[in-house]
Amino acid sequence: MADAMQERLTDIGPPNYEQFLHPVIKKNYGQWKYHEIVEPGVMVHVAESGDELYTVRVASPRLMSTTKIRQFADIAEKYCDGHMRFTSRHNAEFMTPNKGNVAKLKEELLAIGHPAGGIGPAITSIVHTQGWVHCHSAATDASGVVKCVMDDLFEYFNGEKKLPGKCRIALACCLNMCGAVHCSDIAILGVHTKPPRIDHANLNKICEIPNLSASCPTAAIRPATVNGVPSVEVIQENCMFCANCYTVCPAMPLNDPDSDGISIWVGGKVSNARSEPKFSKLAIPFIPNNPPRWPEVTEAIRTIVEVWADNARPYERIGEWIDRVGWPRFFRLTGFEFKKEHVDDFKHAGLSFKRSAHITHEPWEE
Amino acid sequence: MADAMQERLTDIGPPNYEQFLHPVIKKNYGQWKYHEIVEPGVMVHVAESGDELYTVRVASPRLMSTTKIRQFADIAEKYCDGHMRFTSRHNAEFMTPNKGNVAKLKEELLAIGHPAGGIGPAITSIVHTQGWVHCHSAATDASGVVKCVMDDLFEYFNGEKKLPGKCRIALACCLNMCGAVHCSDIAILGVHTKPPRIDHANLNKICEIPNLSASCPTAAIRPATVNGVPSVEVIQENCMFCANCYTVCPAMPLNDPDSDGISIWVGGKVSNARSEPKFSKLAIPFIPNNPPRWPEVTEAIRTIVEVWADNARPYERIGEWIDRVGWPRFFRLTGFEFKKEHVDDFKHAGLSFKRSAHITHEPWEE
Amino acid sequence: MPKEYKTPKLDELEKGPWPSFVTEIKLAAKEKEMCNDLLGVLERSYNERIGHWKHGGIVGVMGYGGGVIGRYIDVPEEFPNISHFHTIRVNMPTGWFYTSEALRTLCDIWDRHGSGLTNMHGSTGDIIFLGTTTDELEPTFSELTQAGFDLGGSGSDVRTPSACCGPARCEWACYDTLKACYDVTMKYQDELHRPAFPYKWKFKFSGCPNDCVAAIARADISVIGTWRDAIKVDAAEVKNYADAGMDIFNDVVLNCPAKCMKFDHESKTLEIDNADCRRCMHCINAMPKALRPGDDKGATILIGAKAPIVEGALLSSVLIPFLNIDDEEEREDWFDLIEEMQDVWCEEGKNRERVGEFIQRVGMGNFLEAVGVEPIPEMVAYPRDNPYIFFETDEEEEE
Amino acid sequence: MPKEYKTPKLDELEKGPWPSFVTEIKLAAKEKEMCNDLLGVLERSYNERIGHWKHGGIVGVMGYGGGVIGRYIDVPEEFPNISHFHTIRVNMPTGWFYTSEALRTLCDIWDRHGSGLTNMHGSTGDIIFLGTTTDELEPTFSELTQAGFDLGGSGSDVRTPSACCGPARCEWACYDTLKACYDVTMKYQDELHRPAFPYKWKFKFSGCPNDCVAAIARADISVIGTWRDAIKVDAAEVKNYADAGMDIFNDVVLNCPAKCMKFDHESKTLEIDNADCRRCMHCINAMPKALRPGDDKGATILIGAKAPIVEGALLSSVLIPFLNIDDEEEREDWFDLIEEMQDVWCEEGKNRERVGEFIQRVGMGNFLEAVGVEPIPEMVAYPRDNPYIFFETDEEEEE
Ligand code: SRM
Ligand code: SRM
Ligand code: SRM
Ligand code: SRM
Ligand code: SF4
Ligand code: SF4
Ligand code: SF4
Ligand code: SF4
Ligand code: SF4
Ligand code: SF4
Ligand code: SF4
Ligand code: SF4
Repeated sequence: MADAMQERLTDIGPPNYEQFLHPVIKKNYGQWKYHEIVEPGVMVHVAESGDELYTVRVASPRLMSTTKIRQFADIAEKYCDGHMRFTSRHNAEFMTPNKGNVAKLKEELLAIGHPAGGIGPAITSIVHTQGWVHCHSAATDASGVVKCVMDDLFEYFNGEKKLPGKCRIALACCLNMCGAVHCSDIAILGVHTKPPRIDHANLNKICEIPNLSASCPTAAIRPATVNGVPSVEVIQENCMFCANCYTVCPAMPLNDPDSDGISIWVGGKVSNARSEPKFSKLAIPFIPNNPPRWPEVTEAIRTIVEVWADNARPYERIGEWIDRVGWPRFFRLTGFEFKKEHVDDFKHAGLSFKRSAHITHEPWEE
Repeated sequence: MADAMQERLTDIGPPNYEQFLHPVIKKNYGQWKYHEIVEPGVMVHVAESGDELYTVRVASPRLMSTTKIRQFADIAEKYCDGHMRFTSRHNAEFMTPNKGNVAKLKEELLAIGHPAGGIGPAITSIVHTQGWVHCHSAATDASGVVKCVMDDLFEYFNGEKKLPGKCRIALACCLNMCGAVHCSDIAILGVHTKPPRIDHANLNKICEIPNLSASCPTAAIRPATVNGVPSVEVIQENCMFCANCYTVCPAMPLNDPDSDGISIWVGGKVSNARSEPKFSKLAIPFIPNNPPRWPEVTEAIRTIVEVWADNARPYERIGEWIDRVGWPRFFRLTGFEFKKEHVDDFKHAGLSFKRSAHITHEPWEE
Repeated sequence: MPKEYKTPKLDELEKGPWPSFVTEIKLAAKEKEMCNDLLGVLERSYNERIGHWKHGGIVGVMGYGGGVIGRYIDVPEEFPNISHFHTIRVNMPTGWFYTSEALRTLCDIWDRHGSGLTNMHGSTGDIIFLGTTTDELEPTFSELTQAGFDLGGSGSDVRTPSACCGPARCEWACYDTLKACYDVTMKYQDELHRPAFPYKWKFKFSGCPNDCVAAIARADISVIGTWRDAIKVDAAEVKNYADAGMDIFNDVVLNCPAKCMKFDHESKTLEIDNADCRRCMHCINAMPKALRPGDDKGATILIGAKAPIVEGALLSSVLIPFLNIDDEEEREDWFDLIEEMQDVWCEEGKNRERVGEFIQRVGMGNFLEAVGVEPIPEMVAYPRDNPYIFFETDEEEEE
Repeated sequence: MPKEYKTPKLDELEKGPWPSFVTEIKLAAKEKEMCNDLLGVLERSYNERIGHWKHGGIVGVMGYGGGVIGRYIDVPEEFPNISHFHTIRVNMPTGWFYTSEALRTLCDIWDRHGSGLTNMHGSTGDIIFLGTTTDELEPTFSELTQAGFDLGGSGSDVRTPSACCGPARCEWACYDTLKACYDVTMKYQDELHRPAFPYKWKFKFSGCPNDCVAAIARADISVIGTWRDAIKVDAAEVKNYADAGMDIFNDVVLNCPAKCMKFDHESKTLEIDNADCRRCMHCINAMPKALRPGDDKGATILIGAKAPIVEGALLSSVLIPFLNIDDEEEREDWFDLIEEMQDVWCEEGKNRERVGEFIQRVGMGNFLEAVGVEPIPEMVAYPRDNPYIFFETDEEEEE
């Protein structure tokens, strides 16, 4: 295919999306009227023209082989006139104007391992990152943890169990937060808990010391001469293990089997629906990595989901529920311990103090 | 009276309050059942015992002569069994179990210049400070401005005009904020707008330079030698005229007839009723001092009160109303200009940015 | 023969319905030349749009470091009677309750030794004797103490504590504000009169979350009454309010921040989910005859409020969600904690650093550790939202 | 003959109902030794609880500075097939719409030149070609461009913009998300491929305030659809929802953040005060057949979101409350503003300082001044609450 004589193309950008739109989409572009959830994992959009478009959404591990993508292509050809899409949370969506295709789509996709679900007030797939599969920075694996958590919460994906509203889970394997977990209902975040080990012998060769010092958010790094060569030292009590120094300089690794692990955060959201977008807040500071199934992590997350499902009002996201009933309630119901780590001590810490007398009194018995 | 032979007493503390309580109060101490507002400036507290206690609240300029205090004492003797009190906002309260005394109290107090009012959803007196009467630090007068504003808003004090809820106004004549204006529905705050004029010749004699440098919140002051003597210099673009340097060092005065004036703040509250306590926010950055009647200030405040009274729902304090309808509405209805000064640039500035798509669109016409 | 000042500007401030401070000064000026000069300099300030007071010097009464604010004029030649014009802060009776007799005693003393002008009261709560000379300080003090009064705070000391009228004249007081405030005042007499702290330390006592002394905004230790059990509902009175035309649903239920109330329009009954109730007071405020705080009453203790200088204004934050402060034993424990906190603050606090700023600087977690208090979720509006956690190695080991 | 790795730990991750990434790697491993080695090293990571990837080096395709993430293993002796294992970011079709044919083309290219493993998609939205050697980069690129694809961003450049499906499959799209995103992508081809900024710059396009691409949390420029006129109400459908048992009052009206809705239980009619409506979408979400955004549609432009490193996570904040972004002229003005902003940021921004952090550091007021935009109250959640105002002298003069 590659012809040596061909002109080298650059800056052509992605192919124009229009060529990939299903004909029914093209026809009704911008003319959709409403949608309805037909069954778990299936919705229909109805156009002003009266046209209908059924969408079957199926789970995806995101990390996919070309083998599997070809299977998707085949199924799309068979039932969806050769069209499909992926979602912003990496699920796969198969769209057809033909209602009759819905059941077959579900069946064939399930047969190759891809169950339908995740639409409406449900748990959909976990936005996540590279982990031990590809990144040097990871404090935990990504895909593995996601697999375990979604297995455990599967009944909330496929609609067997009902939820008050949407629940978005995200994972990032280090504080760079490529998963943008900071606004998730439940966030799983890989954390280091020991300071960088400095490779004094090589540091000066591969890193610029002023840049490195400047990279530390808490100014814990200062230039120092060690064994006669220029290097840096880390003021241990100022280090909060963010690994930004490591991003800037490979001679500052933090990864460590015992002190790396997972923290759990709750109550963030992105949508403007009802309440404004909000950040996730710390629920559990540290759970050691326990591969391959991370049972402590799946259990903690299930606890959060169940407590929320049992107590929230319709439409309340996790953070909205907690805003109504208060954090003391959240910690009491989940049984998670509230510790020093939960109390903010970064730049805007003072604003997180409870500066009112709005207090509920727990435990309550009438 | 002072007997030379007497022992010098110290650390005796204030007289015990019990001796000052009206007998009906003593009897029903902690046994009050409910209260009702009888008429503007008059309320009755009813005890479990059935006892009633009428309170007539009257305006006070706070700055009082002993002549006037003696008149109060006389009236208290005549109608209140020799008891009276002042409130936390410096009004005077005359309490009697005898309903029949209420009208006479009001009449006699009015005769000496003290009208009743300020109870319930009303404007009560303005917490304020010393101003040009007694303080070296004042960027405006206190008592004079208060007098003008209360004259102007008098109909909201005496109940002639109704309000949605309480409205607390406070004044502080400089950023030290002795009036604790930071949580007021409407705050009047004296501000300087020019940097300190440094008395280089004397500075080193009367101030400690390191303390002085450290006192500046924005690190605008640094040690410098001027005309051969140790002094300081002020980095003009870092100075925001807070006068903390002047508090620490008399050689750094900021007072100035033309650049001193008044800023207006709105929407704070202290009570926990409904919403949590909140800070007041900037409404008007600067109004020049215009004694004796400060017409621009009284007009601005009246505008705020009227806009709020016309638009808020019952019980909504100013800040609660604005929280519901948004700041764009506030600025549009008052006609106040929104300027660079309104945009925070201090420590937590970033948190004041509008980080959501919750926006109303103005002006609205259907 | 006192100078006659023309005061056309000030005279403008005798007009209008609100009682006039100018009138008060003029009343006092009849007796005192000091006050006459005060009128003079004030008229001048009104003309020039600037004050004429100089930075205060250190003056006071023997053995005390606080209670007097020194004040001198910058044009003593022109207004010699107020070349000194010091303020004396007199600790008010708790709750600002007086007898006519006590008021007259105070007036007598002040007429003998000062300007005859006062603030009833200063914004911290003291009786302010406004303006006298250095010579008169000690005699005034002597007469005051003989009459049973003492000075209030100033400088870096415990400032005069204040309290709302509380159980004396309010049905909502959840503890005895007057007793608590008085006891604290008496306990801290030494700290109140002899500044020995990094900066000032204020106590304020409000009997319920309405916070009628603005404790949460103005006190390093804010004591705010609350209750733990259910709001007491008088169903018949609820119905009466409804019958009288009150819009209970819109005005009460929809204003509940906890969204924990239900109102049945038919039966006119109100239901409260007390587990969710935040003790905000709104429903009780709106229907004082029908609703009341519960029986299990006490106070929330908050810490750290202050005005903006230097690091920005702060509201107090929760330290103890519920303290039965009327109980001797619980109160003693609380006193111990305050001592502990003051010790840590005196040890580590910077000059002119209020305890609220101190806590922010060292971190609430570290502060609690230093004073031996466990962190609990009631202390925060929300747990941290940033991942910059200072894990402590020994703690990890436990996990 | 490929090594056979025992992967008991990874095998555990083939169990359970959720599709397994291990199964995917095994599928690919049938064809590719690279993937076999990947299984090996991953099993080892699972045993040792630590990753084995080294800090990336700078690799790429000719003339581009972005689009490839270099990756090397720290134990190349043991896993020689993945000693290089670079990632190629391929700019996805806007909205992630594909034909079967396009998918197969991508698979063909990747099977020829890389591991056959992908992420569909990366968290910025790119097609991720996961793992190849340095030698294969240029050939892969060449085939991609011939097939009409190009690389996405990486490093300090414009990152691959992304958009929700918008008008293609959603009734709430308030502007053409796909077109806007595509046009921006095409406009910034140079900036996307050749890093020349202080740090990365992301664009995301959501058609309405539901924000289905999380633009407000993850993009330096977040474009979120909205409307200015009234919500369209189909009264008959409202009634239908009510008749079908929906609790419109509790679930819709009481959840309205603006408290601007009224529901009449008798007539089953809904009233909206559109002047107060905050365009939050909740009521529309709850009743898609009855309510719809108005006709005067466009977008709110927000600026500055980012992950926590370095100064803490930020959400974007309002820059332009309403822009008719489908309108060519308004869009051009917007492009000019972006250029202006990027210029100022490039000039004054520090290395690795995202524009959101930059604005915080220099102050929003100064930033707006520098880019020639007037401050308006829509840009702030609230005006300043501290009195530390940097008055500018010339402005005072005007007053
Ligand atoms: C397909 C997708 C957009 C795309 O172009 O890929 C999409 C599609 C729809 N979203 Fe979404 N959303 C999609 C990601 C998001 C995200 C982004 C994210 O999760 O990272 C959000 C913000 C999440 C957050 O707030 O943290 C999002 C917040 C919403 C909301 C607001 C829900 C709320 O109550 O907060 C709605 C409204 C609703 O569900 O009632 C909504 C509604 C919808 C509707 C009903 C819109 C429509 O009329 O077609 C679509 C199907 C609903 C569903 O999934 O329940 N969509 N939606 C994304 C599917 C992701 C997935 O595979 O699960
Ligand atoms: C006398 C006084 C306490 C004292 O010991 O001196 C007092 C007395 C009462 N307050 Fe107060 N409050 C007093 C200062 C305050 C303050 C402090 C302040 O203004 O600096 C506040 C906090 C203000 C704020 O939030 O900014 C305060 C917030 C309240 C509230 C909450 C109102 C709200 O909706 O936010 C109530 C409840 C109500 O009015 O419904 C209340 C209710 C009451 C009641 C009804 C309590 C009772 O049952 O007796 C008393 C008379 C009501 C009135 O004035 O309308 N009181 N009250 C103070 C009178 C000040 C004055 O002269 O006007
Ligand atoms: C008299 C009084 C104002 C009044 O007219 O009522 C007052 C007057 C002064 N205050 Fe104040 N403060 C007064 C209550 C307050 C309050 C309100 C309160 O206590 O509830 C505050 C705000 C609350 C707080 O403490 O945060 C207050 C915050 C300040 C500050 C800023 C403190 C801070 O931490 O931010 C200063 C500056 C300082 O201490 O150096 C200050 C300093 C001063 C000085 C001593 C001026 C100075 O820089 O040395 C003033 C003397 C004025 C004079 O010539 O008489 N004054 N001051 C109040 C005391 C009367 C009394 O004892 O009852
Ligand atoms: C591949 C991807 C994760 C994934 O599995 O999907 C990714 C992977 C990396 N990100 Fe990221 N980021 C990815 C999306 C994100 C996002 C999400 C987004 O774009 O919506 C974020 C948060 C949003 C944001 O930009 O703030 C993100 C925030 C970061 C940061 C922190 C940036 C900051 O300003 O705080 C870094 C650190 C850096 O740039 O030095 C980073 C750095 C990295 C590096 C290059 C590691 C490094 O330190 O050099 C990772 C390479 C991993 C690898 O070996 O493949 N990545 N990164 C995502 C890009 C795929 C794609 O193009 O579609
Ligand atoms: S979150 Fe951290 S470890 Fe994970 S992919 Fe991003 S940079 Fe790598
Ligand atoms: S890990 Fe973070 S806090 Fe610790 S030294 Fe490195 S950059 Fe600084
Ligand atoms: S607010 Fe300022 S000027 Fe006014 S009394 Fe207090 S310190 Fe003096
Ligand atoms: S006025 Fe305030 S900001 Fe200016 S130099 Fe003095 S202390 Fe610093
Ligand atoms: S704070 Fe509460 S108890 Fe005290 S006076 Fe006010 S309403 Fe009554
Ligand atoms: S006190 Fe406040 S929170 Fe509690 S029920 Fe009444 S209104 Fe609701
Ligand atoms: S952001 Fe709005 S327009 Fe876009 S898919 Fe989501 S709901 Fe539809
Ligand atoms: S869109 Fe949101 S704010 Fe507007 S009426 Fe509906 S629920 Fe209320």
